[in-house]
Amino acid sequence: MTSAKDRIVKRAVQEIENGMNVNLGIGIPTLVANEIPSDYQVLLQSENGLLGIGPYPLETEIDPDLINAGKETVTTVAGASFFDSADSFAMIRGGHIDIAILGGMEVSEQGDLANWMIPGKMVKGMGGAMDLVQGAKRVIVVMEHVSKYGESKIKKTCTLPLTGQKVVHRLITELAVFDFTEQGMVLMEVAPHVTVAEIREKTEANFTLSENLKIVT
Amino acid sequence: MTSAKDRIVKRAVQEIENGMNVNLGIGIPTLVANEIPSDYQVLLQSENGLLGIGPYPLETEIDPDLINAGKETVTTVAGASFFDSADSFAMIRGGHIDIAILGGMEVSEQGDLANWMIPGKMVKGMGGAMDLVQGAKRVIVVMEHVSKYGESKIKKTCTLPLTGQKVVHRLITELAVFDFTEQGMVLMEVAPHVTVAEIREKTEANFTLSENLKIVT
Amino acid sequence: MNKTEKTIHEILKGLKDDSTILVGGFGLCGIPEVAIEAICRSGAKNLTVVSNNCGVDDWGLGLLLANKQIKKMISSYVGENKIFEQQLLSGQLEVELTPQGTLAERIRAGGAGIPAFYTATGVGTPVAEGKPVKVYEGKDYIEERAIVGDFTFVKAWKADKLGNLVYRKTARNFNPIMATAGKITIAEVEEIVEVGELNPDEIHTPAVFVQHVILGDSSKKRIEKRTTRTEGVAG
Amino acid sequence: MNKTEKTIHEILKGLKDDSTILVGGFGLCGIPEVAIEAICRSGAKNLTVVSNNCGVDDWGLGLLLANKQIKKMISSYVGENKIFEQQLLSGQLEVELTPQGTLAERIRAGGAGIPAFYTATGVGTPVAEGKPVKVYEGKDYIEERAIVGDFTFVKAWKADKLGNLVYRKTARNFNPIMATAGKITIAEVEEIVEVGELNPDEIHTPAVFVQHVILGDSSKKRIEKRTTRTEGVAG
Repeated sequence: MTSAKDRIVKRAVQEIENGMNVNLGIGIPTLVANEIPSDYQVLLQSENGLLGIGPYPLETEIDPDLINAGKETVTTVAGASFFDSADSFAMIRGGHIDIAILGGMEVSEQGDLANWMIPGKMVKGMGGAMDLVQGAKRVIVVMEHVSKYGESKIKKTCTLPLTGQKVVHRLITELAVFDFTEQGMVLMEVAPHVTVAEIREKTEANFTLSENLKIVT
Repeated sequence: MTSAKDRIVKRAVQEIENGMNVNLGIGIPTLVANEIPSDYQVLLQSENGLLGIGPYPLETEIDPDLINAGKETVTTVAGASFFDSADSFAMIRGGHIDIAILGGMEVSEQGDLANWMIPGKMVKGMGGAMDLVQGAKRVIVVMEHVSKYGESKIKKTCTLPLTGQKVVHRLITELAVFDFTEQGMVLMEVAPHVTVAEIREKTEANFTLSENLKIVT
Repeated sequence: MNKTEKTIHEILKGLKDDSTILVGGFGLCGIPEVAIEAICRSGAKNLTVVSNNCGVDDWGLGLLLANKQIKKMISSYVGENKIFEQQLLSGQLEVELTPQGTLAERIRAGGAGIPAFYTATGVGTPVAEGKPVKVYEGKDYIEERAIVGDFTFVKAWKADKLGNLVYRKTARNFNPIMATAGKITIAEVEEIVEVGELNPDEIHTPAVFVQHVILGDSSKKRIEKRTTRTEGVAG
Repeated sequence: MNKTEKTIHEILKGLKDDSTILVGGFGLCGIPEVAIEAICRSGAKNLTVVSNNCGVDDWGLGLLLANKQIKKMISSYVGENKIFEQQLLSGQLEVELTPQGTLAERIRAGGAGIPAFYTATGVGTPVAEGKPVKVYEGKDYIEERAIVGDFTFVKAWKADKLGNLVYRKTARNFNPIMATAGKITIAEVEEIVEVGELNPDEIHTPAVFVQHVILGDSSKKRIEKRTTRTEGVAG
């Protein structure tokens, strides 16, 4: 039995098509990079000014001048380019990134996303998340379906301060895949051996079933 | 006896100090470049994306990819850099050019400048002039004092559509040098053998005399 | 992901009448010559063309004018050619004159997802007519709007097959910002190299902005004003 | 015009209490280390510091925090260090959190003479509070204002003596835009070359933006998160 994280990552990578320019957030999204088919030519963007992130360096390749947005040492792939922070966010804000995959704390049935602050806790900042959710052509949120207290993280309305309003295109959890459409939130896929009833039970938000409801593969 | 143009150029070049970054407009201002003392390190900016214009090329040096804002073939000096048009005008608009020297059709006593269109005639466009007059730290206009019909080009109010409102810091003609201050237009220098009376006669605008009125050298 | 596979003619099948196109270059320097000739042959009509200038009578965008394909020009300086003047005076051609820096910034804004910005350029001039004015720290500024194009045609020096671009000298001009502001961007280049051959620190336009790369003919570059000095004269 | 003649200590005599300073870098990558240590020694107080992050406890801007020189931080992500949290909670330190792209664009606008611009980033979030909203083509945008600094401290790879700069890899980050937005810009570099040695097509920051160049010590560059793979593993 694979973990919830593994299942999310396995499903999320299917969003990425050959030739795409992709931004992966910190946490679960970063793990998606390892699962991209090796015959795909995908350029991974890093907000700090790199298009074409490569794998982590060998011990001998480490370069303090070459990090990703998570501040980890990385390498570059052939065809990579460097640019400054204004150009990096021109790329993001201007709609040139095909997909951004981000983690979430809460998603509402309107497609609102909250993933940057918890009132009462030290607020570390939103980094580039608010720019990414507004700018990327497609915003995919990946998160576990319920909190560690068993509460649904998919809400009628977010209780936490927002990162963006009506910005999520697709939500992937270990149990289900939802799309956010003009007609509201739609259940597109259910994980194997999971029932719609179970998903309804674990989801505070209202959703309808897609005409083409499928099993996650 | 030197021509009006020559006298204007000879006076205008005195505005340029060693180490300055300077933008010279088309026409009389371009001629100023040749008079900059050879021991000065001055970087000439060209709106199309060059800081560090050099002299015209030798026949063997001509490069179609290297022109100035007047579309003339040029060369570069050591320490020159190329950039795109947005960066070029970021440099101009952001106040990083020490002096812009431009030609004029009319200047008003408020320091308004008109130099881009004559109603009824084909309008070719303002190019970068409107950006330069707003952005350069210091805007110097060089022009002949009166039109070919003997009319003063220094007006109470410009009759031609403006390039910029209250943008001129200094006006240099073959007869005089004026500054535009909080207290209005002030005559700073008069050309040798020219009287203040003659200048008053040829100047529609009102002006006062500087406490330090000098002879142009 | 080889962006060099389509010919300009195949690409231009997507160019419809009434499109807005952005065309790089300053005067005749750094213009996508091969692409412009192909647009001529494509016959697309009623184009709105955003370009700093409009070529000369028999070269550059002047070819599209002569072919009556342009409905409107958005430029900072035009009229280096007679056909332009004739079409303008006869009402066949519309022109929106924009200060050069404002034009550059509007295009950059279009590519950067900035719908509007404020600038002092043009305050108190005919350029300000009809535009919102706002005061910041006691000074007037006018609001200017972003420009985006259906197609962008740029000229670069080198490209790799992924679409990373490097420009040469002042042929850079409007090209990099226009590359960011087209829904489809076509780069015409003098040399195509393998992926990995360009130094990532020296790439001016990252591949993400470029959809197609075509090879141009570098021999034609025309010079508008050939100015020279003679040996021994420095100025 | 040799911009390498003053020491950082001579330059910092001009840095007054209550100044706003811009400091380049992302995390600990591409930060002006020598300049930061010199600001520490200068003792300038009540500084407003604009920087994407605020260093760690014993390095980078964390040194200024520990020395209680910072009144306010304008950043997109902070709190990688304990001192920051303590000072914030005790009310000694103020923080203005700004989305990273908005921060970058505000700095670029400051350098480019654009007083304000509109962006969708932050609409409907706490970031939008108190900011003017405007609708363009049916979508809401908020107005964001430019940032300029009294002093800017950037880190580049190479400079020539005139102040032209070249950056290396992701150490570029906020440095080029900050260089344009300081009244006085100091570039700390790893190597100083003669004027003419840098290729004009490859210069990232033209000399006009830089007032002083100082030589740094490239041996200290600290790594925040050392992540590696083992031989033979690609991902």
